Amino acid sequence: MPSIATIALIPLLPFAGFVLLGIFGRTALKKPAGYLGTALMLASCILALYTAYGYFFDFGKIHGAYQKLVPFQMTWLEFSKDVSINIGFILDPLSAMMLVVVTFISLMVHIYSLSYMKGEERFGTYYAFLGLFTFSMLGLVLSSNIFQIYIFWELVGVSSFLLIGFYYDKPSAVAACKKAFIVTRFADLGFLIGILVLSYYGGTLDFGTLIARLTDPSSTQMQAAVNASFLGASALTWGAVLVFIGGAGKSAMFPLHIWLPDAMEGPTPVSALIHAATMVVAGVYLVARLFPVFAISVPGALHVVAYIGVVSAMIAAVIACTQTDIKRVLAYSTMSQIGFMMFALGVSGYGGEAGLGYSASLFHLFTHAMFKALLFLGAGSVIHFVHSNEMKDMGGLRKLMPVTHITFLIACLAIAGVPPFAGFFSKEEILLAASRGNTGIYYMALITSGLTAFYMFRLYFRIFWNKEAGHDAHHGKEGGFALLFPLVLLALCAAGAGFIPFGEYVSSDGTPLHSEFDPVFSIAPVALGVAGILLASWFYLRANDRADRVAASLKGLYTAAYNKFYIDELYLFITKKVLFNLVGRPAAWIDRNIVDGAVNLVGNETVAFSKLIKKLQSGKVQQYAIVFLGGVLVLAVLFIYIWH
Amino acid sequence: MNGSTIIFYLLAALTIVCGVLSVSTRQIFRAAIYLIFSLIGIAGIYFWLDYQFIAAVQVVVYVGGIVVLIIFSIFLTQQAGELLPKQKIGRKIFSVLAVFCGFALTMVQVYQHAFYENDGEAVKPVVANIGKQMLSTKQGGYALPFEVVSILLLAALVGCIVIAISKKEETA
Amino acid sequence: MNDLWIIMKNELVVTTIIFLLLFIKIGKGLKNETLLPLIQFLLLANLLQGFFFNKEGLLFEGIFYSNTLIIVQKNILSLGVYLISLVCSDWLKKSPQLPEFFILMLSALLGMFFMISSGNLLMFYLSLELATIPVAAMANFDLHKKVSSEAAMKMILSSAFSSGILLFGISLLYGATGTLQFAEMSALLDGSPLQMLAFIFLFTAFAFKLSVVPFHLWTADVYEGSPVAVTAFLSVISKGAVAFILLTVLHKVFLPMMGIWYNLLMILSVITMITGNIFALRQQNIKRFLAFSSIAQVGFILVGMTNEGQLGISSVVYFILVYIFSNLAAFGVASAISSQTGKENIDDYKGMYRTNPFLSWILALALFSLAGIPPTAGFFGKLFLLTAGGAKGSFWYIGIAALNMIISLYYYLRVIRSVFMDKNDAPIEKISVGRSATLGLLLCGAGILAAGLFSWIFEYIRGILN
Amino acid sequence: MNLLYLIGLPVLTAAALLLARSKEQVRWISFAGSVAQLALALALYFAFRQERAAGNTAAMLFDQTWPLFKSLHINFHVGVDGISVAMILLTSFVVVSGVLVSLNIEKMTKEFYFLLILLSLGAYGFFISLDLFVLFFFLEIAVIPKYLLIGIWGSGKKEYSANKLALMLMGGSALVLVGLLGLYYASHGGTFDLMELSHLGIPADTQRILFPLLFVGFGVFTALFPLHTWVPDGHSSAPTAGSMFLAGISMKLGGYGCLRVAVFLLPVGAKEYANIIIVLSSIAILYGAFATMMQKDLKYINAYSSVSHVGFSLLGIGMLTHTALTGAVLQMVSHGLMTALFFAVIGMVYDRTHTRMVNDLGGLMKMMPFIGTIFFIVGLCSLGLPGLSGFVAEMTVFMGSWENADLFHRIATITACMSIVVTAVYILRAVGKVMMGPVTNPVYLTLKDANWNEKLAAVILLAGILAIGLAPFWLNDLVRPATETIAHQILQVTK
Amino acid sequence: MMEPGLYQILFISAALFFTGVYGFLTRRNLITMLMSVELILNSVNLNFIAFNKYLWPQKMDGLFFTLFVIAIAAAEAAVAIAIIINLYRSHNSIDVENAEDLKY
Repeated sequence: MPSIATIALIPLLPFAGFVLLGIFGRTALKKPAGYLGTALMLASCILALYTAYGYFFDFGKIHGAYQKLVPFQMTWLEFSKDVSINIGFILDPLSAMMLVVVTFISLMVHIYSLSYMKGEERFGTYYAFLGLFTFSMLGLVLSSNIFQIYIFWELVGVSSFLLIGFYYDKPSAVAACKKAFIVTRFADLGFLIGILVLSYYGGTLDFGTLIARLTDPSSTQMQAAVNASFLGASALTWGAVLVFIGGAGKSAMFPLHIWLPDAMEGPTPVSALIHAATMVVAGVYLVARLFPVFAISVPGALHVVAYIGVVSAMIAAVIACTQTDIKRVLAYSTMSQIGFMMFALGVSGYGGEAGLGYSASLFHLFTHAMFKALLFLGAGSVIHFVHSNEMKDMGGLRKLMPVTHITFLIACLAIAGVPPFAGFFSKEEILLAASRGNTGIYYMALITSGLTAFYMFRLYFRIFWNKEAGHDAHHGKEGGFALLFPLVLLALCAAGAGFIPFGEYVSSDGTPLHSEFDPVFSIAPVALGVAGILLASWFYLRANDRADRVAASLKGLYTAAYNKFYIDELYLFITKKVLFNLVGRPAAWIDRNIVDGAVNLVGNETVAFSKLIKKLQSGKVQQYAIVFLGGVLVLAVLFIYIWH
Repeated sequence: MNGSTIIFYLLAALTIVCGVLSVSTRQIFRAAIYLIFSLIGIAGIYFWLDYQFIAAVQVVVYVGGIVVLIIFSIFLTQQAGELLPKQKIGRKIFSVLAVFCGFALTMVQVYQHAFYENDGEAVKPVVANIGKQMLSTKQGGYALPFEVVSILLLAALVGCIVIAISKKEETA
Repeated sequence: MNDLWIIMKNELVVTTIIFLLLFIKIGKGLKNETLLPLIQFLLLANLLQGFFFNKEGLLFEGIFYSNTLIIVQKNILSLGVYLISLVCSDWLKKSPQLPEFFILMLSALLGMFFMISSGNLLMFYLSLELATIPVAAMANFDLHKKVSSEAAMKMILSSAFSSGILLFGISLLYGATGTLQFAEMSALLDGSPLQMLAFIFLFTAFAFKLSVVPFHLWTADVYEGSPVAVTAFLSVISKGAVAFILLTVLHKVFLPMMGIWYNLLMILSVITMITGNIFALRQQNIKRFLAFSSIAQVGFILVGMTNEGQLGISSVVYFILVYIFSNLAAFGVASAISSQTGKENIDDYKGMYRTNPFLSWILALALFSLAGIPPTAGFFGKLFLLTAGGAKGSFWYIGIAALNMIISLYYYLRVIRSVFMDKNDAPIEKISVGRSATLGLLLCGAGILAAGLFSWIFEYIRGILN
Repeated sequence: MNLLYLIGLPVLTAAALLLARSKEQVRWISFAGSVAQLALALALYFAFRQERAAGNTAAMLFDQTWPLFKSLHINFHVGVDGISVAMILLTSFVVVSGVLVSLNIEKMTKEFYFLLILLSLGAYGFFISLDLFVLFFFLEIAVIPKYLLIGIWGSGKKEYSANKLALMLMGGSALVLVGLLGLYYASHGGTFDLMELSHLGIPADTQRILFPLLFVGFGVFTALFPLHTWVPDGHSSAPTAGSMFLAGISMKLGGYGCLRVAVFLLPVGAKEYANIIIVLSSIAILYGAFATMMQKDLKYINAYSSVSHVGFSLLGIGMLTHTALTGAVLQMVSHGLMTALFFAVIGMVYDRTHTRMVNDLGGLMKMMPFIGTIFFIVGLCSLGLPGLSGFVAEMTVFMGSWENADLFHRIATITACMSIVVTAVYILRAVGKVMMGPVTNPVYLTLKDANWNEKLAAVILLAGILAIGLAPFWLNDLVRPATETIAHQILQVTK
Repeated sequence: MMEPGLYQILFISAALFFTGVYGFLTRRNLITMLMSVELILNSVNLNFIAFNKYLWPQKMDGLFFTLFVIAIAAAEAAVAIAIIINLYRSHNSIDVENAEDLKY
C-alpha cells in the first residue's frame, strides 16, 4: 500500500501548482508556468497510476473482493460527537479508476494547452486554474465523507466558473460562467439538503458508516429514515433524490443541463477536461458512490435516476443533431452520453450479475472520458486552425489537418459504438443492462445510440469533408507536437480501452463481474449506428441541400430542437420575470419604502408633532399661569378623588 | 347676631367686594384705591381677631408702603385717564372656570376637614411677646429668619437700584 | 453656641463675601479686569472652605440643620457658582455692574444654602424667595436688551404666582398640622384630602422651580432672554438646590404620603421628559434649546426621586453634580460665542469645528454627557437614575425614560451635526477664549469625564447616607 | 494574560494620538497601535489555548474583578471564554486592516484615527466584560464614534444615515438598558454579574418580559429584521474603514449580546421566543438576499447581503442547539472578516473610479488584478465557497438547525439554505459587472492596482478568512466548549 | 347668619385668593397683575392668622409667618416694580401682551 503521502500528493501537487502560479503566475513564473504546471501534473499522474495499479493488482483485493480502504482521515470540522466533517482519502475501485481518468485527462489537457494557449496574456493564471480544478476534482473522487464531497464539489464548481470565464472581457463568457455556476449551485442546494437529511438519519457523515447504516434494514437509523415520511415519500427517498439532484446539476441532466452548452465559451482544452471527461461525470460518480443506498434501500430514487438519465440522453441527442457550433454539438453529445451512464446506474441492481449496469456505467465513464476528451481536443485543434466554432466556416479539412482528422475519426467511431473501438464495448454493456432492467429504457437508449452515430458523423463530415477548404485556410498549419501528442495518445486509448475487462475491477459490490460478450445482442445497436453514419454521409458528405430540406419538412421539431426546446427561455422567464421582477424588486421596494419608511415615519412624525404643539409655549405669561393653575387642579382632583 | 358679628361681616364684605372690584375695574387708579380698601378690610379683620400688631403692620407696610409704591409706578408708566385694555373673552372664561373650580375644590376640602380642636393656653399676640420671640434664638425664636429677610431686602434693594436707576450707563 | 459658627460656616462665608463686595462697590470702583479675578478667587475660597471643618448639627431649635449630605450639596452648588464665574467670564467682564451681579448671585446662593439646611417651612419659604427674587433681578442685567426685561418680568410674575400658591399650601398645612417644623410635621401627616391638597399646592412650587411640566412654561422664555450667566445659574444651580430640598421634603417630611408622591412623580416625570424633548426638537436658539433639554433632564431627575431609598437620594445628588459639569460646559461655550459674536442660533454653529476645535469638542462632550453617552459621566448619572427609578419593577416606566433618551439624543446630535458635519462658507470666526473661561471649560470637561470614570465619587455620595 | 491590556492598549494609543504633531505621526501611531492590538489578540488566543490545554475548564478564563460601584454591586469583572476570544481576534484583524486602508485619509486625520481606536476600545471592552453594567458601558461607547465617522468622513446623504444609525442603535441600547435593569432587579441580590445571574434561575414570567427587550435591543445592533434599515444607509454612507468597523465589529456586538446576555441568561425566554427569532431571521436571510439582487450600489449590495448573512447567525441562535449556536458564532467571525474585506475592496474601487454604481463599472480586473482577485475571493466567501470561512459557518448553522426535527424548523432551514443560490446570483452579478466584461470607461484604463497598505490590509483579512476556511477546527475547538455552556443552560430548562 | 369663626375667615381668604388669581390671569396691565399678587398674599396671611387664632394659639407661628410674608411681599413688589419700569422704558408699554417676543 502506498504511503499516505503518496496519495496525498496526488491532489496536492496540482494544488501546489495553483498556489504558486496563482501568486506568481503573472510575474515571475509567467514564462515557465506551462511547464511547471505540466510537470506537477505529470508527477501527480504517475503517482495516481502507481496508486491505482497498486490498488487493483496488489493490496486492494482481499478475500476475492475489492475493499473500501480509508488510509487517512482527520477531523476537519466537528458538529457533534458523531457527526463531523472529516477530510480523508478513500480507496476503492471507483476512486482508483477516477484517479486515473482525472489525472490522465488532465495531463493531456495540460500538455495540449502548452501549445493551444501559447501567447495568452494570462497564461500563468490559466495553469493555476487548471491546477485548482484538478485538485478539486481529485479531492472529490478521494472523498471519504459525504460533506467532503460537497466541499470539493463546490470547489470544482468554482474552478469551472473560473475556467469558463477565462476570457472575462467577453460578455458572453461572463454570462456563461455565471450561468454555469448558478445553475449548478441551484442543484447543489438539493445536494446540501440531501446531505442534511441523510446525515440526520444516518447520524454520521462518513461514507462507510453511512452506507452501512442505511443499507441495513435492522439498524435504528434505517428504520427511522424509512418511517419518517414527507409528502408520501420516506425521508430516505427524499435524501437520495435530493442528493441525486445535486449530481444531476453537475452532470447536466435534464432539466438542469442548460449551463453546459453555454460553458463552451471557455477555452477548448478546458471543455475537454471539465465539460467532457471529469467534472460532468461527478454526478455519476456521486450516485455510484452512494449506490448501495440507492440500490438496496430506495429503488424508487433509482428509478428517478434512470428516467432522468434516459430522457436527458435522448433530448440531448436530438438537439445535437441541429446545432451548428461544433463545440455545442459536442456538449450535447456529452450530455447525452452522461445520460447513458446515469440510466445505466438507474437500471442496475446491487451485487453480482444484477450489478452489470453499475459496471457498465463506470466503464462508459472511463471510455467516454478518453474519446470525448479526444473529440474536444480535436475540435480545439480545428478551431485553432480556422478561428471559428461554426460549421459553415469549416469543411474539407481532412488534408490540411491529417492527424486531427484521423484521431477525430477514431473518436467518432468510438462514440458511435462501432466495434472494436472503446465506445462499442461500454455502450454494449449499458444496453445489455438496460434490456435486462427496463425494456422501455432499452428502446429509447437504442434510438439514442443511433442518433449519436448520426450527429457525430454529421459533425465529422461537415468539418473534414462536405466542401473544399476555403483559401485562407491553406495558410494555416496544424499545431505542433504539444498539440498533436495528446490527440494521438488519446486516440490510442479510445481505440484500445474497450478491451479492458472492466467489470473485473469495478463492480457494485467489489467482487469481480465477468461480462460475457454477446454478438447477437450487438447486432441491433451496431446496425443502428451504421445506419446513422450512412444517413449522415448521405446528408453531409458532399455539400448539398438535403439536410435543409429535411429540416424544412420537420420545421416545428427542427426549430424546437434548434432552439434547445426553449428550455433556456423558460429559465430566463423564471429568473428575470419571476425572481427579479416579482420577488427581488418588491423586496427591495418594500425595504426602502415600507420597512425603512416606517422608521423614517416615526422620526418625521415626532418632529411634526413638535411643530404642532408649539402653540402651548405661547409667550403669554398669563396663559402660563392658567396652565399652571390647571395643572394644580387636575393633579389635586386626580390624587384626592381618583388615585387615593 | 351681635355687633361683633355684624362688624365681621361688614369687614368681610368690604374686603371681598373691594378685592373683586380691584381686579375688574378698568380704571387703574380706581383699582389701586379698591386694593387699598380691600387691604384695610383685611387689617380690620386682624383687628377684629385681636391681632392689633399685625393689623398695624398691615396698614403701615401695605397701605403706607406697597400701595404707594404701586401708585408711584402707575404715575411713572400710565398715560392719565386711559382705560385699561380689555382681556380676550376666551381667556376670561377660562380663568373664571379655573378659578371657580379651584375655589370650590378648596372650600370642599376645607369644610370636609375635621380641624383639630385645640384648647391649650394661648399666647397673647402682643408686641412684647412678638418682639421677644422675634429676636430669640431659643425655642420658637425667629432670629435666623429675620436675618434672612434682611439679606433678602438688601439684595432686593441692590437689584432695584441696578435695574431702575442705572439708566445713565445704558445710554452711554 | 460656638457650634453656630461652624455649623453655619458656609452661610457665613457667603454672607461675608456679599458684604465684601458691597464695600468694594461702595468704595473705590475697581475695574472689571481686576475685580473679576478677585471674585473668582473669593468663590474658589468659598468652594474650598466647604471641604474643611464641617460639622453636623441643629441650630435654632431645628430651624436650621446641617449634615454631611447637606454639606456635599452645598459644595456642589459652590462649585457650580465658581464654574459659572469662570466659564461666563467673557460676558461678566463686559458687565457694567459686576459687583452687584455677584452680590445678587451670592444672595441667591445664600438663599439656596439656607433652603437646603432649612428645617422649617417658614425658613424654607424665606430662603426660597431669597433664592428667587435676586435671580429675577439678575435676569434683567442685559439692560439694553428688550428680551432681558421681558424675561425678568416673566420670571418675577410667574414666581410670585407660584409662591402665592405655595403659601396657600403652607397655610393649609399649618392649619392641618399646627406646626411648621419638618421634624414634627412628618408624624402628623395622615394623608387626609386637605393635606393632600396642601401637599400638591406645596409641591407645585418645587415643580415650578424645577420646571416640571406643566409648570415649566416660564423656563424657556426666561432662559432665552436672560444673560447667559443667569441662564446657567438658573438651569444648574437653582435647579440643583431645589432638587436637593425636594429630596429632603419628599423623603423625610412627606414619607408617610409616599404612595401619593410616587405616582405623582411618575406621571410628572413622564410628561416632563416627553414635553421637554419634543419642544427641544425644534429649537433654534441655543439657550432656548438648552432650556428644553434641561426640562427633559428634570424629568430624569424625577425618575430617580421616585426611589425613596438611599439609591434615590444618591443618584439624584450625583446626577446633579454631573449635570452641573455638563450643562455649564454647554453654557460656557454658548456664552463664549454669544459674547463675542452675538450669535445664539444653532445654525450659526455650522462648520464651527473648523475654526474652533476646542470649543467644539467641549460642546460635544457636554452634549454627549447630557445625552447620557459613555464614557461621559452623564451616562452613569442617567443609568443610576434609571436604576433607582426601576426599583419598583415598573418596566414600562424605565422603558419610557429610556426611549426619551433616544429622542434627546436626536436633538443633541443635531447640534453636533451642525458643529462637525455641516458645511458652511462663513462659519463663526476664530474665538479667543479668555484664560479663565478656558480654565472653566477644561474643569467642566475634566469633571464630565472624571465624575463617571472615578467611581469613588458616586461611592462617596452613597457612603454619606449610611 | 491580563485582559486589561486589551483596554489599556487602545487607551494608550488614543492618548498618543492626542499628542501627535503631524499626520504622519498620527498614521504611524495608529498603525503601530493596531498591530499591537493584533499581537495582543493573538497572544490572548495562545494563552487561552494553553490554559485550556492545561486542563482549566472554568467557564471564563483570566477573570479579574475590581469593585466599581460597590454599593450597587457593580464590579469591573472581566473574563473570556472561547466566544470572546474569537470575537477579540476578529476585532483585532478588522482594526488593523481598517487602519491600513485609511492611511490615505487627509481630512482631520487625527480625529479619524482617534475615533477608530475608540471604537475598537468599545469592542474589546464589550467582549471581555462579564458585568452587564460594564458591558453596556462599552456597548454605548462604540455608538458615537460610528456616528461621527459616518457624519464627518462619509459620503452621500451622510448626515441622514449617521443620524439614523445613531438613533436606531441607541434605541436598541435603550431596550437593552431596560432589560438589564430588569435583570438587576429580578436578581434581588441586585447584581449585574453575568455569571452570578446565570446561576440564579430567574423566574419564567420575568424572563418572558425581559428576553424580547434584550434580544431585540441587541438585535438592532446586529440588523435583526425588520430593524435593519440603518444597515444599508449607514454602511453606504460610511467611509471605508467606517463600513469595515461597522459591519466587521459593531454588528457583532449585537450578535454577541444576543447570545451572551439574552439567550444565556434567559433560557426560558429564549425557548419561548425562539420560533419568532427563527421566522424573522429566515425572512431576513432570504429577503435580504433578494433585496440585494436589485441593488445597484456596491455598498448597498454588501450591506443588504450583510443583513442576509447576519440572519444566519441569528438563525443559529434561534435554533438553540449546540451546533447551531456554534455556527452562529462562527458566522459572526466569518462575516466580520468577510464583510470588512468586502468593504475594503469596495473602498479601493471607489477611490479609483469614484463611483460605486455597478452599471458604471466594468472590466476592472484588467487594470487591477489584485483588487479584482480579492473582490472575487470575498465574493466567493460570501456565497459560501468551501475553503473560505463563510462555508464553514453556514454549514455549521445548517447542520445545527437540522437537528431540530419538526417541520417548522425544517422549513426554516431549507429557506435559509435557499439563500445560497440567491447569494450566488447577486455576488456573481456584482463580480461579473464590475470586474469582468469589457472596460466600460476608457478612463479606467489608466487606473492603478492596490497600494502596499491596501494589499497588506486585504492580505491580513484574507489570512483570517483562509485560516478559518481551510482549517476550521481551531476556531471550532475554541468556540464549541463555550457554546456548550450556553446550550447547557437551555437544555436544563427543557428538562 | 352664623357666628363668625374659622370657616368664615377661611372662606373669605379663599375667595380673596381666587379673586387675586383671577386678576392675575386676566389683567393685561403689569401693575394690576402685581396688585393681584398682593391680594393673593394677603389672603394667605389671613389664613395664617385665622389658623393661629382658632386652632394653634399656643405658639405664634402663623403670626410670624404673616409678618415675614408681608416683608417679602414688599421686597418682591419692589423688585417687580423696578423690572416693570425697566420694561416700560424699553417697550414703552406695560401691557403684558406687548412683551411676547420670547415664545415657542
